[in-house]
Amino acid sequence: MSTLTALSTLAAETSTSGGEAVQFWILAPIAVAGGLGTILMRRAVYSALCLAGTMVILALFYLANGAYFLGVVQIVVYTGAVMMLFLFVLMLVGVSAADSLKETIKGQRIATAAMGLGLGILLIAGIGQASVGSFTGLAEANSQGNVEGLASLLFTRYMVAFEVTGVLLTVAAVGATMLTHREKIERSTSQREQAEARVKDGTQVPPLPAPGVYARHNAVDIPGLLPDGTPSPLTVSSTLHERDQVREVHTEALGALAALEQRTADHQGRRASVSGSLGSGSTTGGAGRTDAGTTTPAATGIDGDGSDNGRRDDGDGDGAEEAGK
Amino acid sequence: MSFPLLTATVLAPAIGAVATAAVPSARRNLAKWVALTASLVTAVLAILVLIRFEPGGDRYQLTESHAWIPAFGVRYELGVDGIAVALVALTAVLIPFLIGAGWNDADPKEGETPAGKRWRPTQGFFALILMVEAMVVMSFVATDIFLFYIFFEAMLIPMYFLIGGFGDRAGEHSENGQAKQRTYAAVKFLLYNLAGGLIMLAAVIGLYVATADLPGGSTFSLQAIAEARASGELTFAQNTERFLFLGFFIAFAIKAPLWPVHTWLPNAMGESTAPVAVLITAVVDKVGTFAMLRFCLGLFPEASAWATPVVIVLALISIIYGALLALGQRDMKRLIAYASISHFGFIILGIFAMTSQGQTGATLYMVNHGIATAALMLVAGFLITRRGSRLIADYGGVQKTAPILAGTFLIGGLATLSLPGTGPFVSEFLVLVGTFTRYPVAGIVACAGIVLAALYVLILYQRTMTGPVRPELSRMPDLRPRELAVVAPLIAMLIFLGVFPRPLTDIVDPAVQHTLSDVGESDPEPELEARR
Amino acid sequence: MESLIGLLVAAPLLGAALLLVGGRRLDRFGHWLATGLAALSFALAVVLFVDMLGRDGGDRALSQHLYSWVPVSGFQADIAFQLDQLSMTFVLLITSVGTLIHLYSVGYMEHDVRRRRFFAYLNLFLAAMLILVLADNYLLLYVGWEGVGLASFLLIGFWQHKPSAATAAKKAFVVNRVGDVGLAIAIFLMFSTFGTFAFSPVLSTAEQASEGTLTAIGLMLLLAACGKSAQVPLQSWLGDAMEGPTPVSALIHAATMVTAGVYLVVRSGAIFDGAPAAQTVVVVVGAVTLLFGAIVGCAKDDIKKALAGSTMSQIGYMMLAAGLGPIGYVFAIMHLVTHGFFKAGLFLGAGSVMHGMNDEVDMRRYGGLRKYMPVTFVTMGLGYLAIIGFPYLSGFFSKDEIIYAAFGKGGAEGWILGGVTLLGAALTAYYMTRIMLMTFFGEKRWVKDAEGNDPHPHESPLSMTVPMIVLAVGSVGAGFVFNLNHSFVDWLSPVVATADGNSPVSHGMVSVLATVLMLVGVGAAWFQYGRRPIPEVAPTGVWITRAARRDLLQDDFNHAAFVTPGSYLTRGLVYVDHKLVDGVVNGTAAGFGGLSGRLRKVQNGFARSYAASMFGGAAILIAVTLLMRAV
Amino acid sequence: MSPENYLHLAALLFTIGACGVLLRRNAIVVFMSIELMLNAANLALVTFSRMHGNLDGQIMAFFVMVVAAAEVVVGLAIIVMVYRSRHSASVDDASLMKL
Repeated sequence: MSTLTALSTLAAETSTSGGEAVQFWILAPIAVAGGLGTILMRRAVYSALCLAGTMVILALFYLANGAYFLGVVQIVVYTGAVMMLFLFVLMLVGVSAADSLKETIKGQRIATAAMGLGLGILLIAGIGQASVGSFTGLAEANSQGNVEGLASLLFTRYMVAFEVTGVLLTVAAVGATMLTHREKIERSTSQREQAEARVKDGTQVPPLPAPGVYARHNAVDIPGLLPDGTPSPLTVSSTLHERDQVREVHTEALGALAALEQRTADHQGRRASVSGSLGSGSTTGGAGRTDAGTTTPAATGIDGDGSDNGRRDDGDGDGAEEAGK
Repeated sequence: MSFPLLTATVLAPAIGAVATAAVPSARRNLAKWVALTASLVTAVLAILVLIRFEPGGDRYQLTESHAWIPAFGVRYELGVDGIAVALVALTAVLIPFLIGAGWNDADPKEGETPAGKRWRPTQGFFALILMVEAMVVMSFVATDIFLFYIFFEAMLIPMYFLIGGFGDRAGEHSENGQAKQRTYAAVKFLLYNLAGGLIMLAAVIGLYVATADLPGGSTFSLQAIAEARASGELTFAQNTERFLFLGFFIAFAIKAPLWPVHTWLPNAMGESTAPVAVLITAVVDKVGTFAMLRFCLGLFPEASAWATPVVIVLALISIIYGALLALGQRDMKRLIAYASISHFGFIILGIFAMTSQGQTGATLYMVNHGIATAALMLVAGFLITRRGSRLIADYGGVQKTAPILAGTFLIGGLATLSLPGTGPFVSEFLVLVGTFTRYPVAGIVACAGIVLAALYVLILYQRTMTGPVRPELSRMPDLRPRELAVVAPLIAMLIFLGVFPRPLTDIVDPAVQHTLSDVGESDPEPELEARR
Repeated sequence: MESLIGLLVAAPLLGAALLLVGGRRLDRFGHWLATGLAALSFALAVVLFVDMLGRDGGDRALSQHLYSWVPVSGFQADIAFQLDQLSMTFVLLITSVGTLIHLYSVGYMEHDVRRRRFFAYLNLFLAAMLILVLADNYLLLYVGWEGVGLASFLLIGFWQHKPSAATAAKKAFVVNRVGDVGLAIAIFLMFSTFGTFAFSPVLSTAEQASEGTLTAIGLMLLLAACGKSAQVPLQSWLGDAMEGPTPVSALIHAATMVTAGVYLVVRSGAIFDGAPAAQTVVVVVGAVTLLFGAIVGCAKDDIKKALAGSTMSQIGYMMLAAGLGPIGYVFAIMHLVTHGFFKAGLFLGAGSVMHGMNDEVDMRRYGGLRKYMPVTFVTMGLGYLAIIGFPYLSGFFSKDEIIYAAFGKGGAEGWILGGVTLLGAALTAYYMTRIMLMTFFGEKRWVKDAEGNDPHPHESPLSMTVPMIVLAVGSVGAGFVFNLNHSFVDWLSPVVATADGNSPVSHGMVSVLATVLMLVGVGAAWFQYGRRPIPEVAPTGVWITRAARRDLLQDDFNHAAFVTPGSYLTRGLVYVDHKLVDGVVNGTAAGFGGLSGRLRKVQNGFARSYAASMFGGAAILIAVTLLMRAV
Repeated sequence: MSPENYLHLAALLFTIGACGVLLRRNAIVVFMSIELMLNAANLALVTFSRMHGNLDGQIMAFFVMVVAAAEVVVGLAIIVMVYRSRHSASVDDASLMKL
């Protein structure tokens, strides 16, 4: 509150003090940087944050200029409500992808540059041309308090405009609702129907196989292995796929596993069983096991977990079978 | 309040057009009769106008005047002077013949099935012709410039449909190509005339502004402006007057048409049916030359004098150029179109010679050219309908199989080349005499047009009518009674006007004297008189 | 009496109208109707003539004002006739020869299905020709002038199915039109000089006008006369005009219409008298044509074309005489009348020969016809003697007078002109003798016609021979009658200026010289065509013969000078009109189309682009606002 | 301290916002740029208010805020709708507005 009063005394003065200049020269570059950040950041979220920063600084400027009410409203409405709304929509629309800043319209960059330079120069020239003079100061106008002063204007001279803006806001609210509202025009399908539709389409009916969480690695980003040892992409969340965050199953690990199995088998002195147990998740063995009789020790998931670490024998590995497809 | 005869003359064809259009689609013939009746009623009214008009009386007679758009000083003002009377009579008398000549032109073609109950080409054709008539008559009788302008422009609408919608039967085997040509011609017609009209609109508005100093405020009334100018209440700055003159003149030159803005005419006349072609050149284009006489000279005398040398040169170019191009044509109708361009050159030459002979001759020329071209073009149309081709090379020896057709064609042609004894001779001679007394060189150059006219008419006649009979034409029927009934009166009129043009000159001459006094010109004195 | 003048014109005009409009109903008796009306016209002319003779020389002229034709301020054209001695001469010639030829045509055109039309056209011609010579002002004269041109066009092209006839008709009309323009310009000049173009005011005040003006008028009148009278340089149409039926050639292209030019010059004498330069040109044109026609006449094998050359040459005589001024006017007219008789007779004879020879016109295929066609031979022979100037026949009188007048011009000019006219006399004798020898003497050189019919030469029917006989009588006697007591000179002198020349050669001397030269010409022809057989195919001949067969290259010249450039010009202009004049407009349209095609790419649909232009616009607005403030 | 400084800042921000509108394809960022422009205008208004010593400028700025809020609501709703139907928030994808 003390800063506020300090600022208000600043604004009340007709001739501005050096303090305000200091404040201005510190804050203004930040505001400009924020503005530039808004339009240059590849990620919209960063843009939004930059904009919010600029707005806060602008709020400070408002305060410095004696517009206390506006300064507060700026923070509350803009930085608070409007920017939040922006962020909500951003999340709704998809926050992940960064925009490409590559220009696709021919000549747009040049036009923008020319326009920006031209408009900027012209505006500044215009300001230079105008006889701006110096501040009169708001001491008189704010003598009854800024909010009171505004209110008395708002409810007298600008009454009609105020009412109309009220109507406008209402209309905007109703309009936004209307726009985003989606009318339900069909009966919603029951669970049973959904299941039937899935069976009909041949999509995965039971839950997807789990990733290799419990197999070897304690992580969701490792695909589970099929009985023959190949990793199954189905076992990892598609989000990870999209982000390219799926970890490879190292071939050494697989090789080590195979060697371990081999040693166990040798040790027990029995031939590798031909009966490769099917992964419990898999419905049928699609491809026939043409290599029956060959020595392929299939490591089965001992834990009875639906997902098994199928192990691929290097010698006869053509019958790769995908479980659950 | 006397009977508004002029309004009636305008309304008769307009009502006829509506009535014709309203005839149900199955009763084609009824529509034709309705149209013919309406046009005959108009003709009777126009002849009444002619009778009621007193040659020695006021300049504008049978006047009507009502406020129309008071805010802009626009009035519904009608009135005729001698020149207008002659042209109204020409228009009203020609239209029944055109309807008669085009009796079957807009019938559905054989094998064509109606596209619906509302499909009424015949009704449309005749209604459009009547609409054009109403608008043309209105342009002739309107003495309010704005009123004139509206009808001058509105005329384009029915004309556009007449050209674009109803082609002649030539070259039906390539219907697509022909339809394309026709659309081209119609659009060209429209664009040229619209361009001129817009320039004129600017000038009309300019005139409105320029007359703002008048005590009664701005006005479009021709009489009021003329009176104000005469009394010195209204003077235009030199440049203002010249620009306004140009605005009006360019529009009229396009309509007339004057070289080099003539190229729409051959296309329009070539592609449309013969009656419509006649309508264009004999009636609608006359509005252009008429308006030059009435508006350009009447409103802007000094600018007219200023522009005269250029206009005379352009007119001479039109005369020679049109005639030479007529010689080079292979298509009969285009040939006649170029011949018309040549003739319009004569008319404009006569107008801008600023002598009483020249202007009287020009007015007579408008009437005579209308009739002569009508006769020639309608017979050519009959011929084309029989053979289905417009190319001159497709004909030969018609004289043997259809002597009456050939004879009427020859008379039409002879009238076109201004043979003495036919109306055009009188007018052409007057134009040339009038031009010669003021501009001897121009008069002599224009005489080349006489020789060239003989060439193109006779070459056309020789190639189509004489020589051995072409086998395709050996069974060609001669003129039918309906066709003869159309052509014979036209020929009679031509000869009558050639032998006894007094009824016309008596009416026109006083009006021309008024125009000349507007311009402040008087006839050059003969050399001997001047020396005395 | 005056009212008869109008009837004179009206009778044949009525005939033409009736026959043209009346249709087939009149086929049976139409030709007699036409002939009767022509005869009526002649009868009226005779009545008027007798009436005229009953009055003094000074007030013989009659005039009839019918109505005011084109009354415009400052311009007065009337339908009014004037019948003075000059007109009377012509009226008598036209109606008499005209009636005879109507009669002749009844026989000649007997088998033509379109005979009714033929007679309609003949009547039309008579009417127009009468208007021409009766008009009391130049404009009405112009009407007749073009009217006879029309009739000539219709009659030359009467056999329209023949392309050559149609072409010849067109050519005649167009070449005549060139001459007509001359007349028109002359009228313009008169109007702008005198304020009128009626004969009496113009001619009576002619001397008040400047010589330059009069020369211009005179030259323009001469141009008109050249066109109508087939004088160099507008003579090319006459030879081709022989495509028309022979009676037409006799009436129009020998006796009457082609002499209208002479009438015009004589009638406008007062103008020429004031313009010596123009007179000189007239004389030169006459002299050149005289020789030109004679040379062409010597070379042609087509009997009608040979006669056409002769016509041209004889009119050259008249024109020359007319150009001499008062010393020659009367003799021009006198020669005109006598020529009208004997040339019409000659043409009718030629027609009769053709009639008997399956319409063959090539004289190399005639020969020995005198036995088969005695009447034709005799009448044509008399005409022949008249034209070559056999002493005391009509040609002798009129031609000698012209030669004498030519000498009378005086000085070197007189000698040159006298020499030319004498040379012409010799040439006339030569070519006429050639025609007679080739046609009536020698052995038969007949060939079958196109359908393979042998010619059966026979004498023509009475309706054809009677006119020939009458004309032969005229050829023989007219000159004698005219010369009796200077009757013709006295007759015309009140209306046509006369004067005596100062000839260095006496009158008798001229006659002797002319007769001698005539005999030389006859002899030369006899040596060439009489003594030895005539080859059926024309020998190649020397260059001048070859050129003369081609009308002295006149057509070639016209072709190279006018027709070919003209057609190139026309074709070029068609191209220019299409590509340039139209091209500018179409190009503008295409330009706008292309431009909008480009501009519409600006509408690329990207909102950002639109926003850019919006901001650009805002920037411009700001700039303008600032500028406005700055100013 | 002169008002010009504030005004220059406002002009700069406004221009930056305008460039953002032209450069960015993401409709939401475009929207933010527009907000930036509005704020720049507001700053100018507030400065004017102080310059002239009355509160009307502030009132204007206040209205601008209200309208901006309404605009944001509707605009974002539209963006959501568009995204729903086209699965894209790029302004360039909606480029059917051409000949």
